[in-house]
Amino acid sequence: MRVLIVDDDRLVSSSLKTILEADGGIEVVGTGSSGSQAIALYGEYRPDILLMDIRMDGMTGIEVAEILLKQDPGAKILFLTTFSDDDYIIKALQIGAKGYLLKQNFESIVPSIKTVAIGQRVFGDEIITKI
Amino acid sequence: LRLNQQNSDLMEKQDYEINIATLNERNRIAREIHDSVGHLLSSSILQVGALLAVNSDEKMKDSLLTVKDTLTQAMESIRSSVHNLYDESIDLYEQMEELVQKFTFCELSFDYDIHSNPDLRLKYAFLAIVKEALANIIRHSDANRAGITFREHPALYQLIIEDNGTVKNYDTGSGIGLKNITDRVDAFHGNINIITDHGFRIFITIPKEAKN
Amino acid sequence: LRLNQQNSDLMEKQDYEINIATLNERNRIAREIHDSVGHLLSSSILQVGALLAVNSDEKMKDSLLTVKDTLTQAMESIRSSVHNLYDESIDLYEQMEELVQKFTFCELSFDYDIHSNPDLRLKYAFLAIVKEALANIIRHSDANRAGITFREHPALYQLIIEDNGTVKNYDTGSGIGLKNITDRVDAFHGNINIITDHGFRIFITIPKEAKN
Ligand SMILES: Nc1ncnc2c1ncn2[C@@H]1O[C@H](COP(=O)(O)OP(=O)(O)OP(=O)(O)O)[C@@H](O)[C@H]1O
Ligand SMILES: Nc1ncnc2c1ncn2[C@@H]1O[C@H](COP(=O)(O)OP(=O)(O)OP(=O)(O)O)[C@@H](O)[C@H]1O
Ligand SMILES: [K+]
Ligand SMILES: [Mg+2]
Ligand SMILES: [Mg+2]
Ligand SMILES: [Mg+2]
Repeated sequence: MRVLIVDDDRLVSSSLKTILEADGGIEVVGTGSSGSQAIALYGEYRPDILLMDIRMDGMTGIEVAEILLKQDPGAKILFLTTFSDDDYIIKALQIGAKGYLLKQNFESIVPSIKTVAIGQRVFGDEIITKI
Repeated sequence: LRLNQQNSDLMEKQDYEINIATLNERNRIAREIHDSVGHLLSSSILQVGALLAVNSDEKMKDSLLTVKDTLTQAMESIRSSVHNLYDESIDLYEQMEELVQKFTFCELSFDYDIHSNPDLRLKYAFLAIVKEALANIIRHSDANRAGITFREHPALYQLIIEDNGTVKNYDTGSGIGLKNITDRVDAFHGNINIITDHGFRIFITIPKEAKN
Repeated sequence: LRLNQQNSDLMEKQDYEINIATLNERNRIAREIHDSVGHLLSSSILQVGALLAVNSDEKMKDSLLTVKDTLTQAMESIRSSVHNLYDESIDLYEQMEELVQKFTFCELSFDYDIHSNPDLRLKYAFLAIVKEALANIIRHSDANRAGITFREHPALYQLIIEDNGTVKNYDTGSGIGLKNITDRVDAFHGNINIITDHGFRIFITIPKEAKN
Protein backbone atom coordinates (compact mmCIF):
# COMPACT_ATOMS: atom_id res chain seq x y z
CA MET A 1 0.00 0.00 0.00
CA ARG A 2 1.36 3.41 -1.03
CA VAL A 3 0.99 6.29 1.42
CA LEU A 4 1.79 10.02 1.11
CA ILE A 5 2.45 11.98 4.31
CA VAL A 6 2.04 15.76 4.65
CA ASP A 7 2.63 17.71 7.86
CA ASP A 8 4.17 21.14 8.33
CA ASP A 9 6.25 19.76 11.21
CA ARG A 10 9.03 17.77 9.52
CA LEU A 11 9.71 15.91 12.75
CA VAL A 12 6.15 14.65 12.62
CA SER A 13 6.30 13.53 8.99
CA SER A 14 9.67 11.83 9.34
CA SER A 15 8.56 10.08 12.54
CA LEU A 16 5.40 8.92 10.80
CA LYS A 17 7.44 7.66 7.86
CA THR A 18 9.63 5.62 10.21
CA ILE A 19 6.61 4.18 11.99
CA LEU A 20 4.77 3.27 8.79
CA GLU A 21 7.81 1.79 7.09
CA ALA A 22 8.43 -0.48 10.05
CA ASP A 23 5.32 -2.28 8.77
CA GLY A 24 6.16 -4.49 5.84
CA GLY A 25 2.92 -3.79 3.97
CA ILE A 26 3.28 -0.01 3.68
CA GLU A 27 5.43 2.07 1.37
CA VAL A 28 5.77 5.80 2.03
CA VAL A 29 5.97 7.31 -1.44
CA GLY A 30 6.74 10.82 -0.27
CA THR A 31 6.57 13.38 2.50
CA GLY A 32 5.55 17.01 2.14
CA SER A 33 5.33 19.93 4.51
CA SER A 34 2.74 22.27 2.99
CA GLY A 35 -0.61 22.33 1.23
CA SER A 36 0.89 23.11 -2.17
CA GLN A 37 3.35 20.25 -1.82
CA ALA A 38 0.45 18.00 -0.92
CA ILE A 39 -1.30 18.83 -4.20
CA ALA A 40 1.84 18.43 -6.28
CA LEU A 41 2.92 15.16 -4.63
CA TYR A 42 -0.58 13.72 -4.78
CA GLY A 43 -0.70 14.40 -8.56
CA GLU A 44 2.73 12.91 -9.02
CA TYR A 45 2.35 9.71 -6.97
CA ARG A 46 -1.39 9.00 -6.88
CA PRO A 47 -1.01 7.32 -3.44
CA ASP A 48 -3.59 4.88 -2.10
CA ILE A 49 -3.88 7.03 1.02
CA LEU A 50 -2.98 10.60 1.88
CA LEU A 51 -2.18 11.11 5.53
CA MET A 52 -2.36 14.87 6.11
CA ASP A 53 -2.12 17.36 8.97
CA ILE A 54 -5.17 19.60 9.44
CA ARG A 55 -3.43 22.66 10.81
CA MET A 56 -0.68 23.89 8.57
CA ASP A 57 0.60 27.36 7.85
CA GLY A 58 -0.74 28.66 4.56
CA MET A 59 -3.37 26.32 3.16
CA THR A 60 -5.00 24.14 5.81
CA GLY A 61 -5.41 20.42 5.28
CA ILE A 62 -9.14 21.01 4.80
CA GLU A 63 -8.60 23.39 1.91
CA VAL A 64 -6.19 20.97 0.27
CA ALA A 65 -8.65 18.08 0.67
CA GLU A 66 -11.46 20.07 -0.96
CA ILE A 67 -9.29 20.64 -4.01
CA LEU A 68 -8.09 17.03 -4.22
CA LEU A 69 -11.55 15.54 -3.73
CA LYS A 70 -12.89 17.70 -6.55
CA GLN A 71 -10.18 16.32 -8.87
CA ASP A 72 -10.42 12.77 -7.55
CA PRO A 73 -13.63 12.00 -5.64
CA GLY A 74 -12.26 8.59 -4.71
CA ALA A 75 -9.24 10.05 -2.91
CA LYS A 76 -8.70 8.43 0.47
CA ILE A 77 -7.67 11.20 2.84
CA LEU A 78 -7.01 10.58 6.48
CA PHE A 79 -6.40 13.61 8.68
CA LEU A 80 -3.89 13.98 11.45
CA THR A 81 -4.80 16.09 14.42
CA THR A 82 -3.51 16.88 17.88
CA PHE A 83 -6.75 17.08 19.84
CA SER A 84 -9.99 15.27 19.17
CA ASP A 85 -11.88 18.52 19.83
CA ASP A 86 -10.15 20.31 16.98
CA ASP A 87 -12.61 22.80 15.50
CA TYR A 88 -11.81 21.57 12.01
CA ILE A 89 -12.65 17.91 12.49
CA ILE A 90 -16.35 18.19 11.70
CA LYS A 91 -15.57 20.18 8.60
CA ALA A 92 -13.02 17.57 7.57
CA LEU A 93 -15.60 14.82 7.77
CA GLN A 94 -18.26 16.87 6.00
CA ILE A 95 -16.15 17.31 2.90
CA GLY A 96 -15.67 13.57 2.54
CA ALA A 97 -12.46 12.69 4.33
CA LYS A 98 -12.11 9.09 5.49
CA GLY A 99 -11.62 10.17 9.09
CA TYR A 100 -9.01 11.49 11.44
CA LEU A 101 -6.52 10.15 13.88
CA LEU A 102 -4.64 11.60 16.78
CA LYS A 103 -0.95 11.92 15.93
CA GLN A 104 0.18 10.83 19.33
CA ASN A 105 -1.77 7.54 19.22
CA PHE A 106 1.01 6.11 17.12
CA GLU A 107 0.12 2.50 17.87
CA SER A 108 -3.19 2.93 16.08
CA ILE A 109 -1.78 4.64 12.98
CA VAL A 110 -0.92 1.48 11.02
CA PRO A 111 -4.23 -0.29 11.80
CA SER A 112 -6.14 2.91 10.94
CA ILE A 113 -4.47 3.18 7.57
CA LYS A 114 -5.29 -0.44 6.81
CA THR A 115 -8.89 0.17 7.81
CA VAL A 116 -9.20 3.15 5.49
CA ALA A 117 -7.56 1.20 2.70
CA ILE A 118 -10.44 -1.30 2.73
CA GLY A 119 -13.01 1.49 2.52
CA GLN A 120 -13.93 2.06 6.14
CA ARG A 121 -13.71 5.25 8.15
CA VAL A 122 -11.75 6.09 11.29
CA PHE A 123 -12.64 8.53 14.03
CA GLY A 124 -9.94 9.12 16.58
CA ASP A 125 -9.32 5.71 18.04
CA GLU A 126 -12.67 4.33 16.92
CA ILE A 127 -12.99 2.47 13.71
CA ILE A 128 -16.42 2.86 12.14
CA THR A 129 -17.84 0.56 9.52
CA LYS A 130 -19.24 2.35 6.51
CA ILE A 131 -22.00 4.85 7.31
CA LEU B 1 -28.83 64.56 36.86
CA ARG B 2 -30.17 62.18 34.23
CA LEU B 3 -27.05 62.86 32.19
CA ASN B 4 -24.80 62.16 35.14
CA GLN B 5 -26.66 58.97 35.82
CA GLN B 6 -26.27 57.84 32.24
CA ASN B 7 -22.61 58.73 32.32
CA SER B 8 -22.14 56.58 35.35
CA ASP B 9 -24.11 53.78 33.71
CA LEU B 10 -21.83 53.98 30.74
CA MET B 11 -18.91 53.63 33.09
CA GLU B 12 -20.46 50.62 34.71
CA LYS B 13 -20.96 49.09 31.30
CA GLN B 14 -17.31 49.77 30.61
CA ASP B 15 -16.35 47.76 33.66
CA TYR B 16 -18.14 44.85 32.07
CA GLU B 17 -16.24 45.48 28.87
CA ILE B 18 -12.89 45.57 30.62
CA ASN B 19 -13.92 42.26 32.01
CA ILE B 20 -14.75 40.78 28.67
CA ALA B 21 -11.56 42.18 27.15
CA THR B 22 -9.60 40.41 29.85
CA LEU B 23 -11.49 37.19 29.31
CA ASN B 24 -10.94 37.34 25.58
CA GLU B 25 -7.27 37.84 26.12
CA ARG B 26 -7.14 34.94 28.53
CA ASN B 27 -9.05 32.70 26.21
CA ARG B 28 -6.61 33.62 23.50
CA ILE B 29 -3.76 32.56 25.76
CA ALA B 30 -5.56 29.37 26.72
CA ARG B 31 -5.99 28.51 23.08
CA GLU B 32 -2.35 29.33 22.48
CA ILE B 33 -1.23 26.93 25.22
CA HIS B 34 -3.56 24.28 23.93
CA ASP B 35 -2.35 24.63 20.36
CA SER B 36 1.34 25.30 20.73
CA VAL B 37 2.19 23.04 23.64
CA GLY B 38 -0.24 20.43 22.36
CA HIS B 39 1.51 20.46 19.02
CA LEU B 40 4.99 20.16 20.55
CA LEU B 41 3.84 17.33 22.79
CA SER B 42 2.20 15.34 20.01
CA SER B 43 5.28 15.85 17.87
CA SER B 44 7.57 14.52 20.60
CA ILE B 45 5.30 11.55 21.27
CA LEU B 46 5.47 10.65 17.59
CA GLN B 47 9.24 10.97 17.66
CA VAL B 48 9.31 8.52 20.54
CA GLY B 49 7.00 6.28 18.51
CA ALA B 50 9.48 6.34 15.65
CA LEU B 51 12.31 5.41 18.01
CA LEU B 52 10.23 2.52 19.27
CA ALA B 53 9.54 1.38 15.72
CA VAL B 54 13.22 1.00 14.83
CA ASN B 55 14.55 -0.04 18.21
CA SER B 56 15.21 -3.69 19.03
CA ASP B 57 16.73 -3.34 22.50
CA GLU B 58 14.21 -4.46 25.15
CA LYS B 59 15.49 -2.23 27.92
CA MET B 60 15.46 0.83 25.69
CA LYS B 61 11.94 -0.05 24.71
CA ASP B 62 10.71 0.02 28.30
CA SER B 63 12.28 3.40 28.89
CA LEU B 64 10.81 4.84 25.72
CA LEU B 65 7.36 3.60 26.69
CA THR B 66 7.75 5.34 30.04
CA VAL B 67 8.66 8.60 28.31
CA LYS B 68 5.64 8.17 26.12
CA ASP B 69 3.35 7.61 29.13
CA THR B 70 4.65 10.72 30.83
CA LEU B 71 4.08 12.81 27.71
CA THR B 72 0.61 11.40 27.23
CA GLN B 73 -0.23 12.40 30.78
CA ALA B 74 1.12 15.89 30.12
CA MET B 75 -1.10 16.08 27.07
CA GLU B 76 -4.17 15.10 29.05
CA SER B 77 -3.31 17.51 31.79
CA ILE B 78 -2.95 20.41 29.34
CA ARG B 79 -6.20 19.58 27.76
CA SER B 80 -8.22 19.41 30.94
CA SER B 81 -6.66 22.53 32.43
CA VAL B 82 -7.16 24.55 29.30
CA HIS B 83 -10.75 23.44 29.11
CA ASN B 84 -11.30 24.63 32.65
CA LEU B 85 -9.58 27.84 31.88
CA TYR B 86 -11.59 28.43 28.82
CA ASP B 87 -15.00 27.68 30.03
CA GLU B 88 -15.68 27.08 33.62
CA SER B 89 -13.83 29.78 35.34
CA ILE B 90 -16.72 31.18 37.28
CA ASP B 91 -19.07 29.32 39.49
CA LEU B 92 -22.45 30.68 38.46
CA TYR B 93 -24.32 29.36 41.45
CA GLU B 94 -21.85 30.72 43.93
CA GLN B 95 -21.80 34.16 42.34
CA MET B 96 -25.57 34.37 42.07
CA GLU B 97 -26.04 33.12 45.60
CA GLU B 98 -23.71 35.89 46.72
CA LEU B 99 -25.85 38.52 44.98
CA VAL B 100 -28.87 37.03 46.75
CA GLN B 101 -27.16 37.04 50.15
CA LYS B 102 -26.24 40.69 49.84
CA PHE B 103 -29.74 41.74 48.87
CA THR B 104 -31.39 42.89 52.08
CA PHE B 105 -34.06 45.24 50.79
CA CYS B 106 -36.89 42.72 51.13
CA GLU B 107 -37.51 39.01 51.38
CA LEU B 108 -35.98 37.23 48.37
CA SER B 109 -36.55 33.62 47.34
CA PHE B 110 -33.98 31.93 45.14
CA ASP B 111 -34.77 28.86 43.10
CA TYR B 112 -31.71 27.66 41.19
CA ASP B 113 -31.90 24.51 39.15
CA ILE B 114 -29.12 24.56 36.56
CA HIS B 115 -26.89 21.58 35.97
CA SER B 116 -25.17 22.29 32.70
CA ASN B 117 -22.30 24.71 32.43
CA PRO B 118 -23.14 27.73 30.26
CA ASP B 119 -20.51 29.48 28.22
CA LEU B 120 -18.55 32.03 30.23
CA ARG B 121 -20.06 34.99 28.41
CA LEU B 122 -23.55 33.73 29.04
CA LYS B 123 -22.74 33.33 32.72
CA TYR B 124 -21.61 36.92 32.81
CA ALA B 125 -24.79 38.00 31.11
CA PHE B 126 -26.98 36.13 33.62
CA LEU B 127 -25.14 37.70 36.54
CA ALA B 128 -25.36 41.18 35.07
CA ILE B 129 -29.08 40.75 34.42
CA VAL B 130 -29.82 39.60 37.96
CA LYS B 131 -27.70 42.39 39.34
CA GLU B 132 -29.59 45.09 37.42
CA ALA B 133 -33.00 43.59 38.18
CA LEU B 134 -32.21 43.54 41.92
CA ALA B 135 -30.89 47.10 41.76
CA ASN B 136 -34.18 48.13 40.14
CA ILE B 137 -36.19 46.52 42.91
CA ILE B 138 -34.18 48.44 45.48
CA ARG B 139 -34.54 51.63 43.54
CA HIS B 140 -38.08 51.51 42.18
CA SER B 141 -40.15 49.02 44.10
CA ASP B 142 -42.17 49.04 47.32
CA ALA B 143 -42.22 45.23 47.29
CA ASN B 144 -41.85 43.18 50.45
CA ARG B 145 -41.28 39.94 48.57
CA ALA B 146 -39.19 39.18 45.52
CA GLY B 147 -37.95 36.03 43.84
CA ILE B 148 -35.44 34.68 41.37
CA THR B 149 -36.22 31.50 39.47
CA PHE B 150 -33.45 30.11 37.32
CA ARG B 151 -34.14 26.82 35.58
CA GLU B 152 -32.96 24.79 32.70
CA HIS B 153 -35.02 22.91 30.13
CA PRO B 154 -33.70 20.61 27.41
CA ALA B 155 -33.29 23.43 24.91
CA LEU B 156 -33.24 26.62 26.95
CA TYR B 157 -32.46 28.49 30.13
CA GLN B 158 -35.29 30.27 31.90
CA LEU B 159 -34.71 33.18 34.26
CA ILE B 160 -37.51 34.97 36.10
CA ILE B 161 -36.99 37.90 38.43
CA GLU B 162 -40.15 39.20 40.07
CA ASP B 163 -41.41 41.28 42.95
CA ASN B 164 -44.80 41.99 44.49
CA GLY B 165 -44.61 45.79 44.49
CA THR B 166 -47.07 48.20 42.91
CA VAL B 167 -45.72 49.53 39.66
CA LYS B 168 -46.24 53.24 38.98
CA ASN B 169 -44.77 55.52 36.35
CA TYR B 170 -43.22 52.61 34.57
CA ASP B 171 -41.41 54.06 31.61
CA THR B 172 -39.06 51.82 29.67
CA GLY B 173 -37.38 54.75 28.03
CA SER B 174 -36.29 56.37 31.27
CA GLY B 175 -33.16 54.39 32.07
CA ILE B 176 -30.43 52.32 30.62
CA GLY B 177 -30.82 49.28 32.94
CA LEU B 178 -33.66 47.46 31.21
CA LYS B 179 -32.15 48.36 27.86
CA ASN B 180 -28.91 46.69 28.89
CA ILE B 181 -30.83 43.62 29.98
CA THR B 182 -32.67 43.46 26.67
CA ASP B 183 -29.44 43.93 24.71
CA ARG B 184 -27.84 41.06 26.55
CA VAL B 185 -30.82 38.79 25.98
CA ASP B 186 -30.83 39.72 22.29
CA ALA B 187 -27.12 39.01 21.99
CA PHE B 188 -27.89 35.39 22.92
CA HIS B 189 -30.97 35.23 20.68
CA GLY B 190 -33.18 35.00 23.72
CA ASN B 191 -36.59 36.31 24.55
CA ILE B 192 -37.66 38.80 27.20
CA ASN B 193 -41.11 39.69 28.53
CA ILE B 194 -41.89 42.24 31.20
CA ILE B 195 -45.26 41.98 32.90
CA THR B 196 -46.36 44.59 35.37
CA ASP B 197 -49.92 43.60 36.34
CA HIS B 198 -48.94 41.97 39.63
CA GLY B 199 -45.68 43.56 40.68
CA PHE B 200 -42.77 43.78 38.30
CA ARG B 201 -41.91 40.51 36.56
CA ILE B 202 -39.13 39.88 34.06
CA PHE B 203 -39.33 36.62 32.10
CA ILE B 204 -36.27 35.63 30.12
CA THR B 205 -35.50 32.58 28.04
CA ILE B 206 -32.22 31.91 26.28
CA PRO B 207 -31.77 29.01 23.87
CA LYS B 208 -28.97 26.71 24.90
CA GLU B 209 -27.13 26.29 21.66
CA ALA B 210 -26.81 30.06 21.10
CA LYS B 211 -23.41 31.71 21.19
CA ASN B 212 -23.30 35.48 21.27
CA LEU C 1 -32.25 57.56 48.35
CA ARG C 2 -28.83 57.55 50.02
CA LEU C 3 -29.45 53.96 51.04
CA ASN C 4 -30.39 52.98 47.53
CA GLN C 5 -27.29 54.65 46.21
CA GLN C 6 -25.12 52.81 48.67
CA ASN C 7 -26.81 49.58 47.80
CA SER C 8 -26.07 50.12 44.16
CA ASP C 9 -22.48 51.01 45.00
CA LEU C 10 -22.20 47.78 46.90
CA MET C 11 -23.41 46.02 43.80
CA GLU C 12 -20.86 47.80 41.67
CA LYS C 13 -18.20 46.74 44.10
CA GLN C 14 -19.49 43.22 43.76
CA ASP C 15 -18.91 43.35 40.04
CA TYR C 16 -15.31 44.02 40.85
CA GLU C 17 -15.33 41.08 43.19
CA ILE C 18 -16.80 38.76 40.58
CA ASN C 19 -13.94 39.92 38.47
CA ILE C 20 -11.34 39.16 41.09
CA ALA C 21 -12.93 35.81 41.83
CA THR C 22 -12.61 34.93 38.17
CA LEU C 23 -9.03 36.07 38.09
CA ASN C 24 -8.18 34.09 41.18
CA GLU C 25 -9.69 31.01 39.67
CA ARG C 26 -7.78 31.53 36.45
CA ASN C 27 -4.55 32.15 38.26
CA ARG C 28 -5.13 28.95 40.14
CA ILE C 29 -5.49 27.12 36.84
CA ALA C 30 -2.45 28.87 35.40
CA ARG C 31 -0.45 27.74 38.38
CA GLU C 32 -1.87 24.26 37.99
CA ILE C 33 -0.78 24.08 34.34
CA HIS C 34 2.60 25.37 35.24
CA ASP C 35 3.06 22.91 38.07
CA SER C 36 1.49 19.77 36.68
CA VAL C 37 2.45 19.98 33.01
CA GLY C 38 5.75 21.62 33.88
CA HIS C 39 6.50 18.76 36.21
CA LEU C 40 5.61 16.09 33.65
CA LEU C 41 7.69 17.81 31.01
CA SER C 42 10.76 18.18 33.16
CA SER C 43 10.40 14.58 34.20
CA SER C 44 10.29 13.41 30.59
CA ILE C 45 13.27 15.60 29.69
CA LEU C 46 15.19 13.88 32.49
CA GLN C 47 14.11 10.47 31.22
CA VAL C 48 15.37 11.28 27.75
CA GLY C 49 18.59 12.54 29.32
CA ALA C 50 19.00 9.18 31.05
CA LEU C 51 18.45 7.35 27.75
CA LEU C 52 21.10 9.52 26.14
CA ALA C 53 23.51 8.63 28.92
CA VAL C 54 23.24 4.85 28.42
CA ASN C 55 22.84 4.85 24.66
CA SER C 56 25.79 4.18 22.37
CA ASP C 57 24.11 4.18 18.95
CA GLU C 58 24.89 7.46 17.11
CA LYS C 59 21.67 7.60 15.11
CA MET C 60 19.56 6.96 18.17
CA LYS C 61 21.47 9.69 19.94
CA ASP C 62 20.53 12.30 17.32
CA SER C 63 16.89 11.36 17.56
CA LEU C 64 16.91 11.51 21.33
CA LEU C 65 18.52 14.95 21.21
CA THR C 66 15.78 16.11 18.88
CA VAL C 67 13.07 14.81 21.25
CA LYS C 68 14.82 16.64 24.04
CA ASP C 69 14.86 19.88 22.04
CA THR C 70 11.17 19.62 21.27
CA LEU C 71 10.36 19.03 24.93
CA THR C 72 12.52 21.95 25.98
CA GLN C 73 10.64 24.17 23.55
CA ALA C 74 7.34 22.93 25.00
CA MET C 75 8.60 23.80 28.45
CA GLU C 76 9.52 27.32 27.38
CA SER C 77 6.23 27.79 25.62
CA ILE C 78 4.32 26.74 28.74
CA ARG C 79 6.36 29.02 30.90
CA SER C 80 5.87 32.09 28.76
CA SER C 81 2.15 31.50 28.15
CA VAL C 82 1.43 30.86 31.80
CA HIS C 83 3.34 33.95 32.67
CA ASN C 84 1.19 35.99 30.32
CA LEU C 85 -1.90 34.35 31.63
CA TYR C 86 -1.00 35.10 35.16
CA ASP C 87 0.09 38.63 34.89
CA GLU C 88 -0.15 40.66 31.79
CA SER C 89 -3.57 40.06 30.47
CA ILE C 90 -4.79 43.62 30.45
CA ASP C 91 -3.19 46.53 28.72
CA LEU C 92 -3.31 49.22 31.37
CA TYR C 93 -2.56 52.09 29.02
CA GLU C 94 -5.19 51.07 26.53
CA GLN C 95 -7.86 50.65 29.19
CA MET C 96 -7.04 53.92 30.90
CA GLU C 97 -6.89 55.75 27.60
CA GLU C 98 -10.35 54.42 26.87
CA LEU C 99 -11.69 55.82 30.14
CA VAL C 100 -10.13 59.15 29.18
CA GLN C 101 -11.63 59.10 25.68
CA LYS C 102 -15.10 58.47 27.00
CA PHE C 103 -14.89 61.28 29.52
CA THR C 104 -16.54 64.26 27.85
CA PHE C 105 -17.65 66.32 30.84
CA CYS C 106 -14.74 68.77 30.63
CA GLU C 107 -11.25 69.08 29.21
CA LEU C 108 -9.05 66.26 30.52
CA SER C 109 -5.28 65.98 30.21
CA PHE C 110 -3.68 62.56 30.46
CA ASP C 111 -0.06 62.11 31.31
CA TYR C 112 0.91 58.43 31.33
CA ASP C 113 4.48 57.43 31.92
CA ILE C 114 4.56 53.82 33.10
CA HIS C 115 6.93 51.31 31.62
CA SER C 116 6.88 48.41 34.03
CA ASN C 117 4.03 45.96 34.11
CA PRO C 118 2.12 46.05 37.40
CA ASP C 119 0.52 42.96 38.82
CA LEU C 120 -2.93 42.32 37.38
CA ARG C 121 -4.68 43.16 40.64
CA LEU C 122 -2.88 46.43 40.90
CA LYS C 123 -3.86 47.27 37.34
CA TYR C 124 -7.48 46.65 38.23
CA ALA C 125 -7.13 48.85 41.27
CA PHE C 126 -5.66 51.73 39.22
CA LEU C 127 -8.46 51.46 36.68
CA ALA C 128 -11.15 51.35 39.35
CA ILE C 129 -9.65 54.38 41.11
CA VAL C 130 -9.50 56.46 37.94
CA LYS C 131 -13.03 55.42 37.07
CA GLU C 132 -14.44 56.52 40.42
CA ALA C 133 -12.46 59.77 40.45
CA LEU C 134 -13.76 60.66 36.99
CA ALA C 135 -17.31 59.74 38.01
CA ASN C 136 -16.94 62.09 40.98
CA ILE C 137 -15.85 64.95 38.75
CA ILE C 138 -18.90 64.43 36.59
CA ARG C 139 -21.14 64.21 39.59
CA HIS C 140 -19.75 66.78 42.00
CA SER C 141 -17.54 69.24 40.19
CA ASP C 142 -18.05 72.43 38.21
CA ALA C 143 -14.53 72.12 36.79
CA ASN C 144 -13.73 72.96 33.19
CA ARG C 145 -10.30 71.33 33.34
CA ALA C 146 -9.17 68.07 34.85
CA GLY C 147 -6.07 65.95 34.61
CA ILE C 148 -4.67 62.51 35.25
CA THR C 149 -0.96 62.09 35.92
CA PHE C 150 0.30 58.55 36.17
CA ARG C 151 4.03 58.11 36.65
CA GLU C 152 6.49 55.61 37.88
CA HIS C 153 9.53 56.18 40.10
CA PRO C 154 12.16 53.60 41.02
CA ALA C 155 10.25 52.41 44.06
CA LEU C 156 6.68 53.55 43.54
CA TYR C 157 3.78 54.40 41.27
CA GLN C 158 2.28 57.86 41.52
CA LEU C 159 -1.26 58.64 40.42
CA ILE C 160 -2.80 62.11 40.60
CA ILE C 161 -6.34 62.93 39.55
CA GLU C 162 -7.25 66.59 39.84
CA ASP C 163 -9.77 69.14 38.65
CA ASN C 164 -10.08 72.92 38.87
CA GLY C 165 -13.62 73.09 40.26
CA THR C 166 -14.74 74.82 43.43
CA VAL C 167 -15.29 72.31 46.20
CA LYS C 168 -18.35 72.85 48.39
CA ASN C 169 -20.02 70.62 50.96
CA TYR C 170 -17.17 68.17 50.77
CA ASP C 171 -18.02 65.41 53.17
CA THR C 172 -15.92 62.26 53.09
CA GLY C 173 -18.53 60.30 54.97
CA SER C 174 -21.27 60.90 52.45
CA GLY C 175 -20.44 58.27 49.84
CA ILE C 176 -18.72 55.02 49.27
CA GLY C 177 -16.60 56.07 46.29
CA LEU C 178 -13.69 57.72 48.10
CA LYS C 179 -13.83 55.01 50.71
CA ASN C 180 -13.41 52.37 48.01
CA ILE C 181 -10.46 54.27 46.61
CA THR C 182 -8.85 54.48 50.05
CA ASP C 183 -9.45 50.79 50.68
CA ARG C 184 -7.79 49.87 47.42
CA VAL C 185 -4.79 52.08 48.14
CA ASP C 186 -4.50 50.58 51.62
CA ALA C 187 -4.65 47.07 50.25
CA PHE C 188 -1.44 47.82 48.35
CA HIS C 189 0.15 49.60 51.33
CA GLY C 190 -0.02 52.87 49.48
CA ASN C 191 -0.66 56.40 50.54
CA ILE C 192 -3.52 58.74 49.64
CA ASN C 193 -3.92 62.48 50.14
CA ILE C 194 -6.90 64.57 49.14
CA ILE C 195 -6.37 68.30 48.88
CA THR C 196 -9.27 70.61 48.17
CA ASP C 197 -7.79 74.11 48.30
CA HIS C 198 -7.55 74.51 44.52
CA GLY C 199 -10.12 72.20 43.03
CA PHE C 200 -10.29 68.58 44.06
CA ARG C 201 -6.97 66.76 43.96
CA ILE C 202 -6.29 63.13 44.80
CA PHE C 203 -2.63 62.15 45.29
CA ILE C 204 -1.86 58.46 45.46
CA THR C 205 1.41 56.58 45.74
CA ILE C 206 1.77 52.82 45.77
CA PRO C 207 5.07 51.10 46.51
CA LYS C 208 6.18 48.81 43.70
CA GLU C 209 7.12 45.70 45.57
CA ALA C 210 3.76 45.54 47.40
CA LYS C 211 1.36 42.72 46.65
CA ASN C 212 -2.16 42.92 48.00
N1 LIG D 1 -38.83 46.29 40.05
C1 LIG D 1 -39.41 47.39 39.57
N2 LIG D 1 -40.55 47.88 40.14
C2 LIG D 1 -41.16 48.97 39.65
N3 LIG D 1 -40.69 49.67 38.59
C3 LIG D 1 -39.58 49.23 37.98
C4 LIG D 1 -38.88 48.08 38.43
N4 LIG D 1 -37.82 47.90 37.60
C5 LIG D 1 -37.85 48.89 36.70
N5 LIG D 1 -38.92 49.69 36.91
C6 LIG D 1 -39.30 50.85 36.10
O1 LIG D 1 -38.65 50.75 34.84
C7 LIG D 1 -37.92 51.92 34.58
C8 LIG D 1 -36.74 51.58 33.75
O2 LIG D 1 -35.79 50.82 34.49
P1 LIG D 1 -34.27 50.92 34.08
O3 LIG D 1 -33.51 49.97 34.91
O4 LIG D 1 -34.18 50.77 32.61
O5 LIG D 1 -33.88 52.41 34.41
P2 LIG D 1 -33.61 53.07 35.83
O6 LIG D 1 -33.47 52.02 36.88
O7 LIG D 1 -34.61 54.13 36.04
O8 LIG D 1 -32.22 53.78 35.59
P3 LIG D 1 -30.84 53.07 35.34
O9 LIG D 1 -30.42 53.47 33.97
O10 LIG D 1 -29.92 53.58 36.40
O11 LIG D 1 -31.03 51.57 35.46
C9 LIG D 1 -37.61 52.49 35.93
O12 LIG D 1 -37.38 53.86 35.87
C10 LIG D 1 -38.87 52.16 36.70
O13 LIG D 1 -39.88 53.10 36.45
N1 LIG E 1 -14.12 66.03 42.07
C1 LIG E 1 -14.84 66.46 43.11
N2 LIG E 1 -15.20 67.75 43.23
C2 LIG E 1 -15.92 68.19 44.28
N3 LIG E 1 -16.31 67.39 45.28
C3 LIG E 1 -16.01 66.10 45.23
C4 LIG E 1 -15.27 65.56 44.15
N4 LIG E 1 -15.11 64.24 44.39
C5 LIG E 1 -15.71 63.96 45.54
N5 LIG E 1 -16.26 65.08 46.06
C6 LIG E 1 -16.98 65.19 47.33
O1 LIG E 1 -16.66 64.07 48.10
C7 LIG E 1 -17.83 63.40 48.51
C8 LIG E 1 -17.55 61.94 48.67
O2 LIG E 1 -17.30 61.34 47.39
P1 LIG E 1 -17.64 59.81 47.21
O3 LIG E 1 -17.19 59.39 45.86
O4 LIG E 1 -17.07 59.09 48.36
O5 LIG E 1 -19.19 59.75 47.33
P2 LIG E 1 -20.31 60.18 46.29
O6 LIG E 1 -19.70 60.39 44.95
O7 LIG E 1 -21.09 61.29 46.88
O8 LIG E 1 -21.22 58.90 46.24
P3 LIG E 1 -20.84 57.48 45.68
O9 LIG E 1 -20.90 56.56 46.85
O10 LIG E 1 -21.84 57.17 44.65
O11 LIG E 1 -19.44 57.55 45.08
C9 LIG E 1 -18.84 63.75 47.49
O12 LIG E 1 -20.14 63.65 47.97
C10 LIG E 1 -18.48 65.18 47.15
O13 LIG E 1 -19.03 66.07 48.10
K1 LIG F 1 -1.68 20.21 14.59
MG1 LIG G 1 0.63 21.45 11.82
MG1 LIG H 1 -32.16 50.42 36.67
MG1 LIG I 1 -18.49 58.96 44.03
